[in-house]
Amino acid sequence: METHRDDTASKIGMWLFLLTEMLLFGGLFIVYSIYRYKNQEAFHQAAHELDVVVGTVNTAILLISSATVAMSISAIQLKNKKFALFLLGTTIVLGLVFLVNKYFEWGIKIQHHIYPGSEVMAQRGQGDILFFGLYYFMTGLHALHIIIGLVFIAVVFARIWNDKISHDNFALHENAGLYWHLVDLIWIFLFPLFYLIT
Amino acid sequence: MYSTTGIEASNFVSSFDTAFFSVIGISILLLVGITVLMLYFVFKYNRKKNKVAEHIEGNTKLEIIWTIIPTLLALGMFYFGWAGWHPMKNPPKDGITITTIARMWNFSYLYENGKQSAELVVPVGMPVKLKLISVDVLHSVFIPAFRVKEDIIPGREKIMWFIPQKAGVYDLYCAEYCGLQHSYMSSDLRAIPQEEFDKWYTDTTALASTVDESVPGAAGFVIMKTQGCNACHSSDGSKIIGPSYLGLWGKQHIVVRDGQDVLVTVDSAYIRKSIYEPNAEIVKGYQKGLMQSYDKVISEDDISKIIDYLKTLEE
Amino acid sequence: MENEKHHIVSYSTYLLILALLLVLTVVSVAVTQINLGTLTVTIALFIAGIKSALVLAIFMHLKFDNKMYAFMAIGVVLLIGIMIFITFLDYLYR
Amino acid sequence: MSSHSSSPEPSYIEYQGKYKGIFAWILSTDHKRIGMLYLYSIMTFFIIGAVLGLLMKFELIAPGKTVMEPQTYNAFFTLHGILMIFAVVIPGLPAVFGNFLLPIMIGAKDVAFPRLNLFSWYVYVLGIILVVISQFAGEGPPDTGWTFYAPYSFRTAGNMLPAVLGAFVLGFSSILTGLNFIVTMHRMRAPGMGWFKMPLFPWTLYGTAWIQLLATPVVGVTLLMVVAERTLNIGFFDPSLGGDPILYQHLFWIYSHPAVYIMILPAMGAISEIIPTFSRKSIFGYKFMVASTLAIAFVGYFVWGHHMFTSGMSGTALYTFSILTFLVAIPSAIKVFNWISTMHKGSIDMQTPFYWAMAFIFVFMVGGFTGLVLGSLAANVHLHNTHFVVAHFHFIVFGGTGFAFFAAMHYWFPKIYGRMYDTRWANTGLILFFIGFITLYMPMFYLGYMGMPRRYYDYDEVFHGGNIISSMGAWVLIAGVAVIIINLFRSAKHGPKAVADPWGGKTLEWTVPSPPPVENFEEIPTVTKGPYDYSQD
Repeated sequence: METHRDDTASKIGMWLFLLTEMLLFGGLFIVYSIYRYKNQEAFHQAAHELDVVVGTVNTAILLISSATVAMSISAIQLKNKKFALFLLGTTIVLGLVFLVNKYFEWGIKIQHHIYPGSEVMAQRGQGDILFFGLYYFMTGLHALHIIIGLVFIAVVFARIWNDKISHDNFALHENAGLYWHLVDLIWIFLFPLFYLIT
Repeated sequence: MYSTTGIEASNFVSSFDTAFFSVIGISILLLVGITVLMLYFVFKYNRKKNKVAEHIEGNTKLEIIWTIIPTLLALGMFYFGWAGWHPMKNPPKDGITITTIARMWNFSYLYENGKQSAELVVPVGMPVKLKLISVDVLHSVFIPAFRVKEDIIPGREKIMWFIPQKAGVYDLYCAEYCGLQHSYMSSDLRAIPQEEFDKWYTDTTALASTVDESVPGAAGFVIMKTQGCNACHSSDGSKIIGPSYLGLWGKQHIVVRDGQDVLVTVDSAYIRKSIYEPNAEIVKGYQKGLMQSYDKVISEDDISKIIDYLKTLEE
Repeated sequence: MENEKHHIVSYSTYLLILALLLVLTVVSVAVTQINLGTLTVTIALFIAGIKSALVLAIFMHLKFDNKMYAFMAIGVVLLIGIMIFITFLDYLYR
Repeated sequence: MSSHSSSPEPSYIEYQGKYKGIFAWILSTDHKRIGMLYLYSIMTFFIIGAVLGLLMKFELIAPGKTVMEPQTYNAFFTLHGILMIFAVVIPGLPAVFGNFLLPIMIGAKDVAFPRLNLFSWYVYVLGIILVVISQFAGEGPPDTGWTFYAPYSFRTAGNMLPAVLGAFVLGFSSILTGLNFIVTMHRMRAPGMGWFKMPLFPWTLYGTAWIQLLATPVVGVTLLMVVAERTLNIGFFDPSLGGDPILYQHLFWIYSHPAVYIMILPAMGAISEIIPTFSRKSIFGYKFMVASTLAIAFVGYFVWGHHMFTSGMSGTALYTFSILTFLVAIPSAIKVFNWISTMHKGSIDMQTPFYWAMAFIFVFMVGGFTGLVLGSLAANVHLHNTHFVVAHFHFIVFGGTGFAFFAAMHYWFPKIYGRMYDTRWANTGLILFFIGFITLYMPMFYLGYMGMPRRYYDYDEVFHGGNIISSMGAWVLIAGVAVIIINLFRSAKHGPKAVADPWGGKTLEWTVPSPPPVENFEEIPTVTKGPYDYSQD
């Protein structure tokens, strides 16, 4: 069977997939909003315990990485392969930095025995249990998406390197970009919901 | 179970009937009408008789008519449903409140004066409010004859209410799936005239009076029956959910404590611990997490009576 | 079924949007440090809304692509909104 | 293997590719072969699920223990639910007939992403494997019912994790199928086939695909939360940790109610194909049929709460959900009226698929009307969680989707296999199936009205009579299923050869040979007429 290339089809497909991702997190936002409504004071206090500086830095990192990915798509269209590779490389590095930050942030919390099922958590209020449960679950799921996104971008990087992706054949590149932007988009909401609303 | 004459079992029967039969009535009419029409068309326009079909694309006027009429019908049905349900959400101020405690897999009832009962005894003609409490998972109080049902949510207190209107014994079922013995989780509801109820209610010595003190263990038996222990523990040696009482007292058996097998002797300290901290030690071969603590439900005094009863079951 | 034409967005546009996003982030951090009571939540989410709109429109090309994508994205956001609204009909009036 | 094919190209069945034997099927990206893979897997699980149901009806034939212990019974209805819902009815029409027919009906050579399509089937198989593991590994089979309601699903010792993950994975497969179909319909319609020249079955698949895409992730994340709850003690829905079990129900039904429309929409689509063909007449009110499909798909998202009328939602939520439930019935009513009107002044050829379609309309109406009873607040309080509900949703899910599945099977059978089945046996099967179905489920309405709760292993003597009749109905039903399946199975091998268009259908799948060649069309057709244009005849 001859296979013909349909870039628009794969783009629609990618968008549809992004919509399912939005609803995946949408379900979690429903849970978050209900429990926040029911435990306003506890969420308020618990949010104080998260480090706003780390959160802000991570937000900036993701925003910059999102911009570099977007620019790399322009670069490939303008046939500037080296610059595209440089921008994608920057994105990957930034994504890794985000994960390292996340690792230390979680590590410190876990050192203080703040994690689901710990003795310390059991003694604290139910609102705290819910807040940190949601914190770990939602940022954890988000971090999982970062990892998937990084793998996706790494594949694109390799294919540009091998000239499999070029100025007239960059649908995969575009889709990787869309995925990475979605990860960014979700963080744009997670950041105020966990770090800022105090 | 269902009354066919005169007074209805509760104040909600007639509103249920209105909602139910209005929808059912209209539905049956439509169902029969449409089915007959379909059969008529199939018969009349059979290819054997009607060789050529007429070319019709549709008819907007018809479409609008059969959108609007069902919408109006549906709104009417909604109204009857709403009108019948609305009073259920608004319990009256007066009447008696009975705390209904649901656990896997029995109901027990606690009256305002501290009286406990395994069956729900209510006065005829008086609003009865049930304060619903679950100690473990979801349950649901369902009294078919009264046409009422309300789920019981652990961690949350809810109220359901009704006015019994006719004396009699009715079934009360658990209607939310709650595990192994779900279908056996039921109790009797006894609606009795006011005077009779007053006598029953004020007789706080009822437990003692129905028990023949001279029979050893009789009081313990009644206490355990009230708490529904026999839903999971037999007294004839058969294995249900938990160990049987037969020959339990003084027996040595292996329990799992913190993942370790330990040999224990069943004495009063063990019985006490099994009732207050049921999941600390699990008899080998049985499942953990199925029994809730009866701390503050069964008193120390009651436990000694239970032990007296267990002693009568030595093999 | 032709493939859609591609609009090449200039680097400077992206950099401008990035700057705007970073400024908005700083603003939202700054604003939420001041205690505004219940308004805090509203403002933080409002700024997050603007940021996400920028990401969707420029980074994700919704502004330049076939309107179908924008329609789908907005539809999904509305869908989640209605779901939260209906769920709250329960929790607000319990 | 016949070598005298009228078409120069080999059919999809005879085609010899790179791989031989079974690999030619399980490694094929041909949408038709993938559809057949789904057909055989779904039929297998349908038979397993039906046997479980039959055994449960054996248990219920008399009060007390009849054939099994309560633990076994609880595990049986859980597995029956998980298999029938997630592995049979949800993928049923879309994955089997959607895969096989959608590309042909819109004039395409395949779906948009053939390899993703095959991948979806593997994901489906993985989900099934997980469900099977849950039955045999660990502490014993899950016993929560297919709804996995919190907090019981955290308390039970049953082997929940594989079952919950299995449901999650099956959902993922469903999402991928939906995604594939939407892109296919957006990009691959034949030249000239505008949206409003598309047949109704693809249209219902389009509505279905959007539900699969947008509702499934919600239950996906909910099931992940249950997994986290059981493994990490997070406490999202456990009241002892501050969680709210009602919120679990909200999230669960946000998916699982629209899931009912995933099941019933393609069923309606199949019926909308059958009725015009055998009436030799255009479907009445095509645009209204399309509009009602989209209306059902849309409003269906917002009625989930009617599964929770007694769970303690606020009054406001209760009557909002009640009124929306009544409104979602309207588009279904419109469909019924249009089907009946299509028969009016037609030239009706009474063939097996048409009998199935008539039976569908009848049982679907019974299911729909009893749904109205349950949507009414005052009536629901009494009937909720009783056998009335069991009867209602079996009328919709088994009656609606099941009847439509067999209608579609008998309608497209000659296209799929290139052979014809034995009509007399097919009709005998239908009659047995119909009688058994009515006898099995009708008494349940009465039992529910009398107050017999669902998921009961044992019951009081008052419910005995209804249960005896119902259990006997199950035997007739199973006999009907056996006759139908054996007849189809035999005919697929030995039936007489079928022509390209045995029924006089007008949609594109009848223009290609039976069975269709690998590439479907030698040349992609150009569409000029509507899908059901009989005006020339």
